[in-house]
Amino acid sequence: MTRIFLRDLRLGVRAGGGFGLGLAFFLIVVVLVPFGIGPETARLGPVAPGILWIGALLACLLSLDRVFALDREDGALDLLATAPVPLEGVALAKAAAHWITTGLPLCLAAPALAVLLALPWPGHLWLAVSLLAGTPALSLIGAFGAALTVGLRRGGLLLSLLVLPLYVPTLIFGADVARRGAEGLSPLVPLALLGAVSLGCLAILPFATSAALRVNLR
Amino acid sequence: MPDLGRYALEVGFAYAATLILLLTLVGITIWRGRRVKRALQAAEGRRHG
Amino acid sequence: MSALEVRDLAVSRGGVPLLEGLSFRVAPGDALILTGHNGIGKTSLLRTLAGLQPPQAGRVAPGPDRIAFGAHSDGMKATLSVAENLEFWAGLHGLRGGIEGVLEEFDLAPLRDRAAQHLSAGQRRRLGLARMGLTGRPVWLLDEPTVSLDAASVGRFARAVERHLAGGGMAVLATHVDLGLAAPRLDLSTFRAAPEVARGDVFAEGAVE
Amino acid sequence: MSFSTSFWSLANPARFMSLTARAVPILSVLAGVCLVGGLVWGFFFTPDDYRQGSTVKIIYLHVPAALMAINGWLMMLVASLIWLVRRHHVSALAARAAAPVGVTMTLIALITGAVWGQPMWGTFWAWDPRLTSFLILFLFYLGYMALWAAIDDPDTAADLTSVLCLVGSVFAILSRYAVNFWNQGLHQGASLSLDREKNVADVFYHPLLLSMAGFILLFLALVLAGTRTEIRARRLHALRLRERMA
Repeated sequence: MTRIFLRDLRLGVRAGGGFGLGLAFFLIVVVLVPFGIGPETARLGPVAPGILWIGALLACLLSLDRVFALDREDGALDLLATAPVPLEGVALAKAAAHWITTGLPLCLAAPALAVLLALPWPGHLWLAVSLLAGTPALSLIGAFGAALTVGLRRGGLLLSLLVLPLYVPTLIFGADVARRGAEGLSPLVPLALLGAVSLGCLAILPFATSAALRVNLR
Repeated sequence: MPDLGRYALEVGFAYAATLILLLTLVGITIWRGRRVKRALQAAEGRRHG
Repeated sequence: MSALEVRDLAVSRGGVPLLEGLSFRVAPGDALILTGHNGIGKTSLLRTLAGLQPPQAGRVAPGPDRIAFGAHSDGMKATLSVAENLEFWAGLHGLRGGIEGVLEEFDLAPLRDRAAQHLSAGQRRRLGLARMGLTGRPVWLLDEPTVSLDAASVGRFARAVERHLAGGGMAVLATHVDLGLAAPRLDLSTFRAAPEVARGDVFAEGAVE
Repeated sequence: MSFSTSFWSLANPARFMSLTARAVPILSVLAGVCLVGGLVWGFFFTPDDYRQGSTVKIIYLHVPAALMAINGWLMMLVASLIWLVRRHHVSALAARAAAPVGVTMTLIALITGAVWGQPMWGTFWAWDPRLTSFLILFLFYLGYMALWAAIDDPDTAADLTSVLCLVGSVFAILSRYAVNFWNQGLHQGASLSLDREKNVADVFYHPLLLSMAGFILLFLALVLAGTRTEIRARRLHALRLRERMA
């Protein structure tokens, strides 16, 4: 399992691995927002937590179709399924690798980009914390969607349609942590709920993902 | 017609939209049912005939 | 090491029965070559033997944990080097011996640091085969292993399979090409399932109304 | 015993077809009678509410549609579980047939809710928790149907949509709570409850019951008819595959 995780990391950062694409996308979204809603700090500040969360969520979505599709194309998925590792472990390792290559950079970049959107000060910290707690859920849910659509030739659009509604609870709690943080309120309640969502995803989704993979390999 | 008062438009629209949606659903169900039934009869006919 | 035994196997793809009543035995040190026209179900049979899809009927022994599957596509990552690719699979299969032996055996030692995307078709095939060696599993299933190989590479491939057999291994190969292996052939077209056979799909059994 | 044997005998496609052949027209007629009766009664022969005016008449559409929108998903969940556990094909096809009916009900609930909201809240769309939950449910239905439509092999599609339905159900419930947390809401929760003692006067309650019965019967008739069509389509698929083989 650790080996699969490390291999995916290595593939991710090699040429053509798509590392940094999500981050660049996130940057562009954040830069475009003021053009859409105006440059005034008073207007940007209140919407910043939501915009940053939605940007991070879409950036996550961007790289999801690679999670299993590449291994499916070159036959590695068949070989992983016959290797002496549980398929649940494969699913978990791949979601983890997706999180490290996509989710974690977003968490680190978000406080810096929040400056561009005039997020009030303590919000930066809580934004990073909320992304740290929430992006694992995004990767796990995304891996599940990727497993459902891995057998389809043009599954990308369908993947978004399946995954985005599943992202609703994570987005609500995550953005609320950042918003309350920025407004100086205590964000602990939504943060606890966000953590619970991530842990719940960690507990059940690898099984659903491996079930979907097994059906698609048949 | 009952007097719907100042909300006549809203209530009328709700009823009209619902009826149109339901009738469309029923229509599609019947249409697709017939089409599939015919296609299946043709296929069974080819098989035995 | 026990022999590969297949008894009364029925194989289907997407609910359509392809093969049925298939029985054969491959003893340690032996190989079996599957023949039959395209679409007869060679790939589906190998995937069933490997445990990737459930058989419609019959049984396969030993279980999938003794069987190494080599498909058309070998699962090697283009941006990883030969050694990195092999080390990954060796680790996954818990092989402690390292990959040096396999690199020697398959003439890959000089290429160990080359990225898989810069290998020739023949070298690439040898890499895929070297992975089979790393699984430490006695039964090799090979699906069209010599596609896109020239005559010299085919010879080298055949020798690699022979070495595996000499060590008590077994191999089932689906191929059109004569590999020069001294192995019995099994023509799958004699086991072709009749299209009328409804096994595997309740909706094919009889009219629904 | 007899119920359980007769219920599971529906799992055989041919048996299902012969058992439901008569049921669909009967259910359709009953559904038509109840629907027309309930809606005509409600639309023409009930007084306006002293607070809501004539908009109270929307209740006869909104509440039954919302009820069937949720029950439709529940039915899909149960049918998916039966398919995953017992591998009865009819069950998977019934889940598939329920989706278009459920999505239409959700859409009706959304539209009538929005229209009702206009005079009540002064705006067509308010991000009220219940309305928002139905919007999310609508998206779940769309994803489920899109997955069915995208996969060629029917058994693979049945497996994957069932897994999606299971996971989706968990997330639908989670979304419901998350949405509640996110916005406390404008909905008068009480007026929509079925608890007649508290909220809904008898004059509104009886036609509402009749209309609900109509929606339930219509749902059953449409799902059964749809399942019959799916079974035929599935048989057609099997025949075509074999024609191609021969």
